Amino acid sequence: ATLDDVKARGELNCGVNTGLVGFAAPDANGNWQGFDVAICKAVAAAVLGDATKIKYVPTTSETRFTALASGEIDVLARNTTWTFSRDTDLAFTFTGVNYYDGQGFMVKKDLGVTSAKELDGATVCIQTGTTTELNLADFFKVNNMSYQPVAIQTNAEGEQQFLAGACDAYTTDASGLAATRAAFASPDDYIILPEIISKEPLGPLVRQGDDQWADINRWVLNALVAAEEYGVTSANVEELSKGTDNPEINRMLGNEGDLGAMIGLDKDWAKRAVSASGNYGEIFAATIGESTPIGLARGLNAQWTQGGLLYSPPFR
Amino acid sequence: MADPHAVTREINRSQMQVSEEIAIEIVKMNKWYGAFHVLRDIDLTVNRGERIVIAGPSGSGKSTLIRCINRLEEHQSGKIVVDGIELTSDLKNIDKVRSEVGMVFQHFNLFPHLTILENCTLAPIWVRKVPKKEAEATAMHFLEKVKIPEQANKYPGQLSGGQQQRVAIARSLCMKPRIMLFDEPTSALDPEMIKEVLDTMIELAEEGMTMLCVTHEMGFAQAVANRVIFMDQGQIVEQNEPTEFFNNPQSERTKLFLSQILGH
Amino acid sequence: MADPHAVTREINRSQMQVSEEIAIEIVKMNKWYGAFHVLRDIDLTVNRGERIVIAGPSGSGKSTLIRCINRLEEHQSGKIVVDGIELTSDLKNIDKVRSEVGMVFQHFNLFPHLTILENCTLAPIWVRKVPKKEAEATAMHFLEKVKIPEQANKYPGQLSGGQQQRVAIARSLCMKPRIMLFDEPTSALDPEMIKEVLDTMIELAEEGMTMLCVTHEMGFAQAVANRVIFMDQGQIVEQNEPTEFFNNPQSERTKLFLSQILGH
Amino acid sequence: MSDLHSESVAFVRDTMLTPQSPPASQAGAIKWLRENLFSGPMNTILTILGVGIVVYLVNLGLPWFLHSVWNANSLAECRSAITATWGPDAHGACWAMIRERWSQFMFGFYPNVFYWRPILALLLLFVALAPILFAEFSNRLTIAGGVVAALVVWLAASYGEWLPVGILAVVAAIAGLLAVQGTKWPHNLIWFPIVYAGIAFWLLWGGSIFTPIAALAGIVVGWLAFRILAPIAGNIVAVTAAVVAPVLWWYFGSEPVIDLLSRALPRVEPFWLPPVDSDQFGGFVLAFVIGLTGIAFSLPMGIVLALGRRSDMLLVKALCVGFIEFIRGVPLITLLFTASLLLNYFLPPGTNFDIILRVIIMVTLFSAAYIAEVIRGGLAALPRGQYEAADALGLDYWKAQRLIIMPQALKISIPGIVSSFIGLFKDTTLVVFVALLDPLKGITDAVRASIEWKGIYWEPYIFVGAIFFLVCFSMSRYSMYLENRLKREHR
Amino acid sequence: MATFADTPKANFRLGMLIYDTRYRSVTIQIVVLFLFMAGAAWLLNNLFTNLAERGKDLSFSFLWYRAGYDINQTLIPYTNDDTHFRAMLVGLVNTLLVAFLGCVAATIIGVVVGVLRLSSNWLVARLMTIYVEIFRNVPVLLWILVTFAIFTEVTPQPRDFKVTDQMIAEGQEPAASMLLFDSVAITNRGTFIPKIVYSRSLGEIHLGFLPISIDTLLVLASIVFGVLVFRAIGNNATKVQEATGVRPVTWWKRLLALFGPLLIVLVALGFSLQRPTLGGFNFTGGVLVLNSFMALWIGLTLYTAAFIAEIVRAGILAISKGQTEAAYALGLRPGRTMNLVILPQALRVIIPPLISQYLNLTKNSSLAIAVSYMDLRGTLGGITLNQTGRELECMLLMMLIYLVLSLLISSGMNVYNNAVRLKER
Ligand SMILES: Nc1ncnc2c1ncn2[C@@H]1O[C@H](COP(=O)(O)OP(=O)(O)OP(=O)(O)O)[C@@H](O)[C@H]1O
Ligand SMILES: Nc1ncnc2c1ncn2[C@@H]1O[C@H](COP(=O)(O)OP(=O)(O)OP(=O)(O)O)[C@@H](O)[C@H]1O
Ligand SMILES: NC(=O)CC[C@H](N)C(=O)O
Ligand SMILES: [Mg+2]
Ligand SMILES: [Mg+2]
Repeated sequence: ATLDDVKARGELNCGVNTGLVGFAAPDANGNWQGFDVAICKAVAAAVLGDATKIKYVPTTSETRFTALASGEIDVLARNTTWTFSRDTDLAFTFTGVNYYDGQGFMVKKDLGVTSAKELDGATVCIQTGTTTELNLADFFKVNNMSYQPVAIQTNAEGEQQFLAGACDAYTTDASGLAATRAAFASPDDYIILPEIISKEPLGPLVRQGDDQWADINRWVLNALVAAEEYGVTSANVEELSKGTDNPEINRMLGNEGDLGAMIGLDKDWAKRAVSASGNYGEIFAATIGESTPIGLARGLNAQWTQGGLLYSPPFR
Repeated sequence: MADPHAVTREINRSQMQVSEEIAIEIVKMNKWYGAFHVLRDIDLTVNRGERIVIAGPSGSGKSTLIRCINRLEEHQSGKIVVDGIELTSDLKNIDKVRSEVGMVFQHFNLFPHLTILENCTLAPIWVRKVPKKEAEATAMHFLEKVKIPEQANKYPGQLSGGQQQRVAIARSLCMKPRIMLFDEPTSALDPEMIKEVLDTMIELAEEGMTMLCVTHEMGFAQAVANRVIFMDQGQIVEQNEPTEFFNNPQSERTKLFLSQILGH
Repeated sequence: MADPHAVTREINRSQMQVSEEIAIEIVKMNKWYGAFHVLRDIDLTVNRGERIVIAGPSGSGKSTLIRCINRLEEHQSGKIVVDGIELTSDLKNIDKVRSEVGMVFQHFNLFPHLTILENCTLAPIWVRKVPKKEAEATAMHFLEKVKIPEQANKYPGQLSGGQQQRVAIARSLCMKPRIMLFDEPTSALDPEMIKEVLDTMIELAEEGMTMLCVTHEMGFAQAVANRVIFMDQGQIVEQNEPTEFFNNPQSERTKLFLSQILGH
Repeated sequence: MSDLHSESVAFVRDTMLTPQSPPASQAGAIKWLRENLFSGPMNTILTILGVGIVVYLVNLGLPWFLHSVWNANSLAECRSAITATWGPDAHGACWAMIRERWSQFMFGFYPNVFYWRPILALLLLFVALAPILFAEFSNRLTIAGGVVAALVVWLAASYGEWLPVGILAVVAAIAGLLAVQGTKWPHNLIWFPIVYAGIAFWLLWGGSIFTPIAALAGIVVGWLAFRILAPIAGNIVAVTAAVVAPVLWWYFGSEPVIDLLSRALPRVEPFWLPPVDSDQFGGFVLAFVIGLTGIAFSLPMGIVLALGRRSDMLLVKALCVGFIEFIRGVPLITLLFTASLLLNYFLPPGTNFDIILRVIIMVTLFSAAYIAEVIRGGLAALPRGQYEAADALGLDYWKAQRLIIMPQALKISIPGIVSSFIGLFKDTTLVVFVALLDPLKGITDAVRASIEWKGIYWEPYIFVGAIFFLVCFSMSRYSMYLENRLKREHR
Repeated sequence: MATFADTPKANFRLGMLIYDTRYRSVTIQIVVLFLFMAGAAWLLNNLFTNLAERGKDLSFSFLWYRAGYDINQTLIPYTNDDTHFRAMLVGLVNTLLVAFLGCVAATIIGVVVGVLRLSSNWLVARLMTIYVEIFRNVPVLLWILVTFAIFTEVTPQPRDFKVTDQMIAEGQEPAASMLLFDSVAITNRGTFIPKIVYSRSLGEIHLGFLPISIDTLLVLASIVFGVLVFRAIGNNATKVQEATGVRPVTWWKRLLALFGPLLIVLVALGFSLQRPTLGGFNFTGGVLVLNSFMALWIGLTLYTAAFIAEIVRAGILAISKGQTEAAYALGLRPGRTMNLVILPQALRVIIPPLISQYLNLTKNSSLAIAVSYMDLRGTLGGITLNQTGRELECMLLMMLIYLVLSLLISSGMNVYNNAVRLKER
């Protein structure tokens, strides 16, 4: 089983983006940082007790599923859209959604385009092997427009081509666009068009058929979300784990009952997951939130209590 | 005989004794190349110390015959016993026979990437497992015998053809073989060099080495051989002692052949 | 002279007439390779029908001299007139001269991708614009002359060295040259093959072809040449008719040279 | 009549002429120009065209090079420096990027404090290989060895607050030993790469020194088994044992021993280096690791394949031919893709082995197939007589191959082998397609992804290209030198 | 005397399996076979275990599902409603296109450079040497990337060609303009070249799923016809030469034969060139040659040409100087010598390594991935693999196709080699 393999290896193989600032990218020293990376860290902390025991495997949109399917990686946390066929035909299990997203377009401001509907005849850069590639084909077909796809492998390459003007528009998940734009030398020269042409619920996924491993990943993610809901942060988790008057928190942090044992972990798993890089809200704020250069608003990704879609099932 | 390289040394025939012991025995040996019957019912017994010259027109199977003796070629029927060991497909026997039988080729086949000394010590060291020092001493001894000790550290490419052939002989001798095979050892040489090589061979003969030699140097045959064998079309047509063979050939073929090689 | 391939044919000297007409005239010709002065003040007049042998130590400029005659090398001063045409850098003259002068190289230089017949017809067809049929007939005629008509459809690689050299001669003859140049035509051959080629050359000489031949085959020189030219250090040191040249050399250099090549 | 004529022509030169210097047209610059540049209308046109192209290229590139900036922290800074110095329209190269990212190009994400490890590994390689590579200059080599030793010490001083003299001493001793022994090359060519591979592996990846030692011990075990059994039980048994024993050792024996030893000497520095993960490798360290390992192992493998392909055993031959043709028939990147992503399908569930190792295996297989073809050519060029002479002397197949055939065949094949090596080294750039950080695209993209250097184009390409050129070009020159040397030696 | 003994089969011992030459090779082969089978079985067993564990199977039916994605360069008709199989074909055709054009261009450049390297012109020879050394000692990937960078970075964007009223009023020139009488536009998207259109088009015929334009067929036919006539004239000239010795002057006849039929067909079809014009974001009309294609093509071409130049040079040098001298001595002119003596010999030396360069180029074309050119690797081995999750099947299929391509090319080479082998003793 994957859990045993990971424990035996003493290292979690986590598939991440080859480089998407804010989500997953190595800094100048080669340390991986970002929103998706935080998921890896939380899982590693929960399973191995050490958030640094991770081997990051950079995957392109093209290689990610092969890497996961062949066992090259244990979990894929790489802004991947949860779709029917990926869940069934490709034999994966999505363990939740960590970012609710949709596909958008970015163009240069002086192109004079304000709506995606005006893109007839445009050259569009698109990452191959993605849902966005298929959405794009559908979108242009439905709207009776034509386009020239330029299929690229990685976000970096797309960015390069787009900046060089080899394509009029760059399309991918809106969050990805924002992250990409934020890294531009002059972000203000580019706009993200208002149309969101698809639903892109992004989440971590594992191979189908290993329910225990899927459960661990699902509940680590849920723990991060629930921690935010209950006000558990990396700062106070140590203290709260000693016992609170909220039984839900007590159960989650291992103070009451032994939820950990049910998924093959110890009692403190959730505590470690939260302390790895904080709860969902902390992670969001630190990596892609409004105070970062990427500046994404919580929007759909707010807690359900705040009018968003984040809703962790109860820890019971 | 119009051969300008007639053997000029005085030859010490007295030492060339032939013992009764059998060195090579070939019985009803046949060989085919595909469908082509190269050797037909060869019967030949060579006693230890005998020196046999094999002659015959081109393509008559002379080379094939002596190559069968150290199993460079495989025979298909009949029996070859060398030094008491029968040549079968058993590798161990083949190895044993090959280390007892030395062979000198028409084109020397020295190893160009090794010095003369290394050429000579290679097989003793790797096959006979002789210590290097000892192998080198032996090699120098034989190189002196063939009169080129001063070339020991050169490469074959730096030597003349005659010298190369003498190295080839020394190389074989270093394995201390009990039988030596020569396949036209002088035919690739310039006339001046032929003599050097023949002299070396004669010296060997004087020491009582069992020798089978394919050659058309009739001067050599007359001076050294106990027996001349004449082959044609894969068969032994005639064999006799040299004087008889040259002066009084029996078969028509032999006469024809002799008239050709002596006449030109 | 220890040459075993002495010319054995009876030579018909009577037919070898020399006319008064001048075939080649070289006046004060000099040539340099870079700063190296290879040919120095060469003066030479060759009459039609003359057969000249050029001898001399290696590096004396023999090859260079005859290569200048058909302009495979350029001379830098002096004058070369071949068959009345002066060799200047005028391309047309060079072409004319080259098609009048045949040349046979030491290493034959046959075209390996063409059959013997094609080798012989190539130049007549493309240079002389002879119809193919006719060129082939001529080629067969000359191949018969060099005694290998039966090889016409083989490739050069399939022939022996002596045969190849004879083809090379036939190939030159097919251009019906008025002058033939030979550059050591036999020195790359095995002894038996030298004779074949020399015989062919003698036959040519008997027919009165003007020939310049660089060779050390002194038997050939004595039998055929009108004149032997001895070169050293890029100069003509001595020239004389063969008997005189061999029996009574004048210059010290010539004596030294003759003692070397005749002595060995 | 002929006699008459020839008498009239008799001639003897009394005084020899002295050589004269050639006429003016035959010497000097004029002659050189006339002959080499303007020897005809066609040549004159070509010369003018050539000059035109050179002028155009220089015009295009030179100002850019002249306006180079060496000191800046970002592209924007570079640009403003150029504008400040050469005016607003000037373009210039920003080599400051190389300066700033030098270590990333060289080492990828290899931890800074351990840079000395790859450097040391490379230095050792040169020290150990030098006697083999440059047999002619053994004196100058001693000096060069001294320089390298000094470098090693310097390295120790600059990086090693702790670097134990112990490692250095051991390593230097081994290197020295190799250097002395190195000259007897056919012999050492076999075991040297193996020992070196162990050392280099340990230096690069770190961990316990006992891991490589235990791995190497396997070979010793095999050799011992052979040595002990050969006289007792015969060659076949011995060979079988020599194959089985190391496998058993690696499988069962080595781990407990490593454990035991590492527990006995827990993480003391001469015996233990902090481990570095494969995903931290990048840049030219990665290229060299893959390239050199590939080179070292593809040669023996190529030899085996070539022998197999020439074997008269049909099955062996068919397998070799099939393998060679398959490998040569598919693009390397599909093989790399298979190695990196599909290999797990073919291994027992749960096995996990290093991505760099897998890439090395694939690159090795790939290059081995090409080398096999080159060596096959060399073997075919050997005259039959060499085989026969070896047979006639009683050498068995393997001895004949090792002592007679291979040394000659390899010599003939040197140019081909070296160009396969060059190809292999260039092909290391393709590992970028399996997400390894090769210097060309991997690191360049990483550099470009950073905000400071976004938009820089030519400089990284030129820089990386120049290094590749240097390495490959020297390799090809070296092969020419080697060819000449061997030609001289044996002639 | 010993009696005649037949084969010593009677007393068979176990040791003979190893020490007897007759059995040894059989023994070894059986061992090898056994090891091979065991290895293969092990791999297959693992494969099926793994597949089962992941709930997957091996099946190629995905090839017939809708692909759903678009491809930017389609030489055969393709829309996103077509199957993955067709997408694969599109990729294959793209691979073949770049490989074929690459081989042609590399051969031309390589031959020219190789010959020029031997030129007596010092400057030219040096320049060519520099070219060869630089290109073959640097990874091909770099050349592809650099060419691509040149095309995307240095060339203007389509809208730089735009001439607005305002610019006319102010007398400004647009930032970029088209070449060759406004018919070719080199932009950072690609190069737009004129397209041939026929006013009297004859329509299409459908060959299964492949629509083929009759016009194109006709044009092709006329070219083939032209070439045939061209050769016939040449053969005829040879015949005349054989008969009379003089080769008639035919170059103008041959030129006419080559281009005449083509011109006639084109005029009959009422052809015209449709120039690309700027409209919307981009040029419309004309044919777009993608930059990714150009980069791949030029990169591969320049790289391979360096190797071919070396091969050509070596081939010519391999022909000894004696051959030239012999030809000169016979009175042949330098041009004729080249054609009749040197080239026919050099070709034998050149062709085999040349073909293996073609093979290399074909395989290197899979680096298309670096510049997003949609070759076989991009469609079948890229998008299809990814969208369907059939990595094993796709990779297998891809390797198979490349393998078949190489085997075809190299068997062609063997046929050639056997045909031209020099006859020797
Ligand atoms: N490997 C082979 N395959 C087929 N036929 C062969 C082979 N080797 C030799 N032969 C043929 O066998 C015959 C005998 O060859 P062999 O070399 O023994 O003759 P030979 O008497 O040594 O002649 P020579 O004096 O020319 O060396 C010849 O007709 C030859 O063509
Ligand atoms: N292309 C060349 N460049 C420079 N020097 C040359 C060249 N060709 C020949 N030489 C030199 O010119 C001299 C004469 O050469 P040539 O070949 O004419 O001599 P040779 O008399 O034919 O000698 P041999 O008997 O060895 O053929 C020699 O010293 C030779 O080294
Ligand atoms: N751009 C990406 O790398 C991901 C795109 C999209 N979310 C997908 O899963 O296919
Ligand atoms: Mg023979
Ligand atoms: Mg000469």
